[in-house]
Amino acid sequence: MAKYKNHVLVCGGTGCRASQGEEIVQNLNRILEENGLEQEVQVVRTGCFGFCEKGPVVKMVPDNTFYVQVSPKDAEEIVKEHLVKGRQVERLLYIDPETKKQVSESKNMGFYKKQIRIALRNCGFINPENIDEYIARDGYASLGKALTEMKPEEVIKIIIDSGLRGRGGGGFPTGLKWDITRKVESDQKYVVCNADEGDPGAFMDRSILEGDPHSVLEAMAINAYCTGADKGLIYIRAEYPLAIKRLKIAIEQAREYGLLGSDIFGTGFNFDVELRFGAGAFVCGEETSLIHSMEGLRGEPTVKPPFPSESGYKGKPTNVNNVETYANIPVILMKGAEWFSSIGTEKSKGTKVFALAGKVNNVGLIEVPMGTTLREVIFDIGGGIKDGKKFKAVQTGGPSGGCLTDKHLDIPIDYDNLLASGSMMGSGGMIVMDESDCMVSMAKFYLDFTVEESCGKCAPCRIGNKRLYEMLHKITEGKGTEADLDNLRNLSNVIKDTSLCGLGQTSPNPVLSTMENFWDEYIAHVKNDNCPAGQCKALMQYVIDEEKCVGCTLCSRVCPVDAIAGEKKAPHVINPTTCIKCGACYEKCKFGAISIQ
Amino acid sequence: MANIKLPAAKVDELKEVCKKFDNDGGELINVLHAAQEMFGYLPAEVQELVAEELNVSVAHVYGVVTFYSFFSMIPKGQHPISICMGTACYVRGAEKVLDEFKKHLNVKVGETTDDGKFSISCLRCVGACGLAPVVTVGERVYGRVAPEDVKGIIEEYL
Amino acid sequence: MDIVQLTIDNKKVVVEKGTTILEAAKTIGVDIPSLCYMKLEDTNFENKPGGCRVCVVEVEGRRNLAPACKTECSEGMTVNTHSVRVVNARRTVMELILSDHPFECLVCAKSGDCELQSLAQKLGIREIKYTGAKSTYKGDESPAIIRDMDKCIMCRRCETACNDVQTVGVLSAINRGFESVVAPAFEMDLDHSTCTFCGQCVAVCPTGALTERDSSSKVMDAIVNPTKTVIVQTAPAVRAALGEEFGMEPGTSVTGKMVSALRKLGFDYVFDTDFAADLTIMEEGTELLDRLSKHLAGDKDVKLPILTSCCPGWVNFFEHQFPEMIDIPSTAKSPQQMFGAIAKTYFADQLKQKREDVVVVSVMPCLAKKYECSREEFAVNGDPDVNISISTRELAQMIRNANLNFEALDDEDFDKPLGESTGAAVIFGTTGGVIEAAVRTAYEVHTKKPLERLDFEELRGMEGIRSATIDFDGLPINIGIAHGLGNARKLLEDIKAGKSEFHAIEIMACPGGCIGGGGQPYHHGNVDILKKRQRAIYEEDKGKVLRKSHENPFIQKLYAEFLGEPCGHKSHELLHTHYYDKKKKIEI
Amino acid sequence: MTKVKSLADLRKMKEELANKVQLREKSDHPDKIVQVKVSMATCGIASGAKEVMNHIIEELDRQAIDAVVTQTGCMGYCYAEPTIEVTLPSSNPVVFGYVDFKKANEIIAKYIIRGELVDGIIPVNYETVNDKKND
Repeated sequence: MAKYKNHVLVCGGTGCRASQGEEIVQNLNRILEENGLEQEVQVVRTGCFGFCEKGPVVKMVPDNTFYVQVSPKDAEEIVKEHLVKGRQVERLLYIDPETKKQVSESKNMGFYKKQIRIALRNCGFINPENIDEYIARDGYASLGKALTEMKPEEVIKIIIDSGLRGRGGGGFPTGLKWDITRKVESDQKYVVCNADEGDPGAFMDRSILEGDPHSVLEAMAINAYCTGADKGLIYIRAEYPLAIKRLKIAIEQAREYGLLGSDIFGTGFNFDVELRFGAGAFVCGEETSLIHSMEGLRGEPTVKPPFPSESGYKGKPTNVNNVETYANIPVILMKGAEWFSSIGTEKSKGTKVFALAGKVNNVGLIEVPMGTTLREVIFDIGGGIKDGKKFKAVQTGGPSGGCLTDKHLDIPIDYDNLLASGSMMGSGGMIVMDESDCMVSMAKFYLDFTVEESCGKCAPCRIGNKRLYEMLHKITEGKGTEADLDNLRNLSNVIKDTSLCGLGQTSPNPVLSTMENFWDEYIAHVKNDNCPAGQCKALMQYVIDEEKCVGCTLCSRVCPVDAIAGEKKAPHVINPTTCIKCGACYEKCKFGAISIQ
Repeated sequence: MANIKLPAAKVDELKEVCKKFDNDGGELINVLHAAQEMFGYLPAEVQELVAEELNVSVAHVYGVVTFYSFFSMIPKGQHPISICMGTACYVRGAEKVLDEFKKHLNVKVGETTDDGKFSISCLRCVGACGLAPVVTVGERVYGRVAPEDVKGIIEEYL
Repeated sequence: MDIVQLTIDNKKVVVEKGTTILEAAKTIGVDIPSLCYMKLEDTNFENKPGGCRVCVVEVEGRRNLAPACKTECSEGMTVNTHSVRVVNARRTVMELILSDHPFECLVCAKSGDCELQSLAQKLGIREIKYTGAKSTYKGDESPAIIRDMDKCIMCRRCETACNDVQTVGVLSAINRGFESVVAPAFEMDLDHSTCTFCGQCVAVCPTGALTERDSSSKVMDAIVNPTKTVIVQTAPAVRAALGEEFGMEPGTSVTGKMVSALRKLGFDYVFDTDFAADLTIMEEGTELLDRLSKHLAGDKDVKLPILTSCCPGWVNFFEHQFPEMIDIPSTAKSPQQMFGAIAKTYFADQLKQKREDVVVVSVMPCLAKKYECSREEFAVNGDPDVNISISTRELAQMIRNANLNFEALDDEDFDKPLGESTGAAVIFGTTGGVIEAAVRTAYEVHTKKPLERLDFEELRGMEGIRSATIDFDGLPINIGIAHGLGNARKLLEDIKAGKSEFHAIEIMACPGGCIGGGGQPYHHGNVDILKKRQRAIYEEDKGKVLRKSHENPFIQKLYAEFLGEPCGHKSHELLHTHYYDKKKKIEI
Repeated sequence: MTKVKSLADLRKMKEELANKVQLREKSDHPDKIVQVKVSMATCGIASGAKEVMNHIIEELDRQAIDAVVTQTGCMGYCYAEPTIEVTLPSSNPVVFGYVDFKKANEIIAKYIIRGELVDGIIPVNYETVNDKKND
C-alpha cells in the first residue's frame, strides 16, 4: 500500500441506520485531523456489509478488525485506542452468539457465513466464454470421475444420499427421479434441462446459464450416463438472448475439447446437447407442456401418469431437471454426499438460490443454506426495506406461491415449512412488499398473470381463474360483497382440486394465502370501501380542505368531469360520486388543499 | 387469403431453413422463430409456406402461432417497446410507466403506431429485477425507468 | 393379460390392467359423467384429453381429485365417485363451463341432444354463482356446416376427428387461456379451407357449436309452391336410422313408415336414391370391366385400381390432398346426382314439365351432399340437378313439425318408376356395400354365368381397411375397402408408391360408411348403434326379391327408352363428371 | 484445440491452467499484472457494463498498466450494477459497485495505481464452495 498506512471502512449502505454512517465518517475525519493522522489513515464509505441488524459497521484494514453497532460518538475512541495506541476497542467487538467469544476477524464470523455459494460457485469468478477457466476450477472432473471410475448406480446412490431435491419448485428427490428413468427399458432416452424460468421475479437460472454454462452441461452429461441417455436438450426461453449466446459458445467449446460428442474420456460414452427455444409461455415450465413445446406443438400439459420418466419427449423416457438442480450435481460428486447433506435442514438439504427483489434495499441474487430464516434474508442480506418503510409481506413461489407475513419471518426456509405456512418454495423468486402495497391488488396481479398464461385446455383453470380475477377486480373497484369472499374461497379450493396441471393446481394460492393472512384488508375493501394501503384508486376519495382552499377555481377548471363546485374566492367541494379519481386537481392545486383519504 | 406477395428471395431462404431442420414438423417452433426474424412478423402467407414445407396442417401452425405470445401476426414497430410486467417491476411501479407510454403514443398494448415506428407489448419478466422497472426497446434495456423518463426514451428514437 | 383388483364405491371390481376408472365403473353400472371423453372402438377414434374435469373422482391417498377418463386402475385402489368433495367439484366445474356458455337452449339446434344440457339437468344446476365475461368468436355459415363457437366447451373431439381419424387437418385449437377455441386456420370459413364437409366433427360435437345448415324451410317453400312438382329421393342409410329419432330401437328398418311420412308432408313423388344406386352400378361396373379388359390386353397406361366416387367427402378429399390422382377414380356421378340428372330429363319429359318447375329434394345421412349438389358442374344453366339436400335429422324435425305419429304410420311403397330398386342398391349405405353391389353385377356381365353366392361376407365388417380377392371364374379380382379418410390416405399412398395391387377400391369418408354419416341421428359415442344400423341394411337386402342391380326392370327400361347402353354417349353426358385440382398454390 | 482423451488429460490440463492463473496473480516481476473482472450478466450490460469495460481497457492501455480485463457472470449485487472486481497482485480481490466512467477513472487512479481504497466498495457477503481464496 503506497501512501496510506491503513484504512477505516464505514458501512454506507442505504439500509439500517445509513444516516449515522455519515456522521461516523465526519467524526472520524475530524478527529484524525486533530491527531494529525489524516495523511496516514483514509476513511472510506462502502456499500452494505449485509450485517444490518448489527449496523452501523466499521471495518479496520489491513488488520480486518470488525466493530459493530458503532455510534458517531465512538469515533473518538476508535481513533485514539485503535489507530493511535493500536489496541482494539473491546466494547465494540462482535460477540459470536454460539461461542460467546469476541470475534474480530471478519472471516470466521458465524454471520459472515450466511451465504454459501454452491450453484453460483463460479458465477462472477470465471469468464463464462472460456472453458479453460471452468476446467481450472475442477470443471468436468466429476464427469471424468463418474465415467471412468464409477457405475451409474453408484453415482445415483450418491445423489440420493445427498438428499438433493428438485430446485424448480416441486422439490421431488432428484436421485429418485434419475433412478426411475434409469430403470425404464428403452432404445433411446433423453435428458432435458428446464430453463423456461417463467416465474416473474426469478432470474437465478439466467444468472447460472450466463455465468457458468459448463456446470449445467457437465451435470446433464452425468445425468445421461446415469439414466442411459445419449441426447440432451436445453429448453430455454426466448427472452434470454445472452444466456443462449453463452450456452452456444460453451457447447461448441465442450465439443472441441471432446467433453461432448462421442467417446467422451475414451469410455465409449456418447452424449451431445441441443438447444430448444421457448416462445413466451409460462405454462411450458411444466414438464409435459415443455416436452410438447419441444415437439413443436402447443404447450399444453397432459395428465400424469404417464410421467416423462416413462414416456416423455417423442414418447421416450425423458428426465427433466431444473438449471439450479443441475448446477449442484458436479459439486456433490466432487465433495461427496455427507458434505452436501451436512448443509440445510433435516428434509431439505443443500442451499437454495433466491432472487431477492421488490421493496428491499439490496436487490440481489443470493444463495443461502436451507434453514436460513426469512428475517436473515430480507433484513440482513437484503438490507431491510427501502426508504425505511415498514415490512408487510414477502411473496415466494411466484404465481403459484403465497404471501408470508412478519409472523413467518423466523421460520427456517425449506420446502416443507414454506408449504405448511401456505406458500411454496417455487423457483426462488422472493418479492418483498411494504405497507404501501395492497394485498388484494397483489392477488389480482397474480390472477391477471395466470389468466393470461393459462393454456386453456382444462375448464377449472381456463374459466375458474378468469372468474377469480373478475371477483378480485370487483373488490378492488369497491363493488365486492361478502358473498364474493365466500365464492372466492370455495372456487379457489375447487380449482386447486380439479385442475389438470401444476399451474391450475397452484394458481389460487396467492388468493388463499392473502385471504388467510390479510383477511382484515379484504373486509376493509368490501365493507367500508377503503383500501388500507391506499393503492386501489377506485376506493380513494379526493377531498378539499376548506381552510386551505382559497377558491382560485383552478381545480374546477381542470376537472374532466366537472365534479368540483364552488364560487370564486370561496372554498370548493368535490362531488365523490362523479369524481373519477384521475388526480388532475390534486396535481394542479398549489395550496395543498386537496388530499387523498 | 393471400393478399400480400412474399419476396421470392425470402421464400427460398425460409425453405432453406426448413431443409436445415430436415422438414421435421417437430422443429416448427425453431422454424417460426427464424421466420419471424426474417419477415419481422408471421403473416398468413408465411404460415402457409411453413405448413407446406414441414408437411403439417396450416391450422396446426396457426394454433401454435396464436398460443405463444412471442409470435406476432401484426408487424411490430420499427422500435418494439416492451415493458416488463414481472412482479418485481409491478411492485416498483411498472404499471404507471406503461400508462405513460400509452398516453404518449396513444396506442393500446399489442398495437403498433400508425407510422409503424413504435409498438407496445408487455413482457413477462426479462430477468433484470435489480433494475426494476425495466423497459426494453429492441435489444436495448433501460433500467429504473420512472414515468417522467418515458418522454426522453421515446425522443431518442424519433 | 394381468388383472387388477380395486374398489369403486365400496364394490369390488376386477379389470384388465390398463383399464381406466371410467371404464371399470361402467362394468358395475356406475356411469361417471363426462363431457370430453368419447371412444368409438374399431374406428380408431378415442378422445380423452382430460380437459373438461367433469369426470373427476376421489382416489384414496391422492392429493387432488383424479380424472376417471385418464387414470388407469391400479391394484388395491379405492375410488369414491360420489363423495361430497366429488359432487361439489363436479357441480362447480359445470357451473364454470355454463358461465362461459350462451343461454340459448330454447332456440338451439342441438337442444334435446346436447350433452351439456342433459348433464346440467342431471346435476340440477339452478344458479350460476360465478358469472362473468363470455368468450365470443366469429360465426361461420358454410354450405353444409354451421359453426357457432361461442358454444364450444373445448372438448377437442372435433379436433381429434378431423386430425387423427380423417387426417384432413382443418381444425386445431387456437389462442390460449380464456379465448382458446377450436377453429380452422386464421378462423377462416370452412368453405375456404380444405374441409371435405364429411361432418364427422358435427357427429361428435357434444353441444350446439357444430351443427348442419338447416334447409328444411326451403323444402317447405317448394312444397307449398303450386307451380313446382316436388320430388324426394331418400338414401339407403336414412331408412336404417330415422326410427331412432322417434325413440325406436336402433337398427329398426323404417322404409315403409318413411315413405308414408314423406307423402303426408306433401311431396308429389316419393322416389328412392337406391334406383340411382342400381344405375351407378351399371355405369361404374361397365367402367371397371372396360379398364380391366384393357389392362388384361396389356394396355400399360390404363388407370388401375379404379376408385369408387359416390362419396362427395371423399371426392373433396382427393381434389384437395391428392390432385395428381384426379384421373384415377371412376368418373361416375354419385347416386344423388345421377338421380337428379335422370329426374330432370327423362322423368320431367314424362311429366311434360320444364326442368325449372321440377324440384328435386334428397334426404341424405350426410352433410357433404349439401355441398355436392351446389357444385356448378351439377347444374344446367343455373338450375341444379338436385335442388336441396336435407339430413336424416332435418327430415325427422320436419316430421315432428308436422306432428305426425311416426311409429303409428302404416308402411307404404315408393312411387314408380324411380322408386324401384334392388338389394344391391340398399347395401350402398354401409362400408363394403358399394363394392359388393358392383361385384354382383360385374361378375355376371363378365363371366356370363349366374352368381350362386350373393352374400360376400369377406367384404363386410367394420375394420378400417379390408381387402379380399373375388374369383371371377378364374380371373382373381383384388378388392380394397377403406372407410374413414385416414384409412383412405393409407391406400392412396400405396397407390402413389406403386405398391397397391388392388383392381378396385371402395372408399367412404365416414367411419362405418353412410350409416355413420354426419347427418345421422347422434350416436353420442355408442358404436353399437352403427353396427345395428349396418345389420338393418344387410337385413333389407336379404328381404329383397331382386338383389342384383342389372335385374332392376326399370333400369333396363330406362336404358332401352332413354340412355342407350351403359357408358354410352348419353350416359357420359348425364351420368359422368370430372374432378378439379383444388390444391392451394403459394403465390410468390 | 487440445482434445481431452482421458481423465488424466483433464487433470493435467487443470494443473497447467491453475498455475497459469496463480502465475498471473503471484507474478513478482516489476510491472505487476492487475486482474479486473467485469460482471457482464444481462442486467450488468443493461446498466452500462459493456461501455465501462471498454473504457477501462482503453484507460489501462493509455496509462500502460499491465492488466488483464475479463468478463464474468453475475456476482449477485443487482442493486449496485455495474460491478467490477479488481485484484491487485498478491492481495484479496475487492468488488466495486455503481462503476460508471467517473468511478472507473477514480478506481484506476487511486486504487490500482496508488492502492488507496475508494468509496463504493461492496463487501463480499458470501463465500463459495471451491474458491480456495476465501477460506
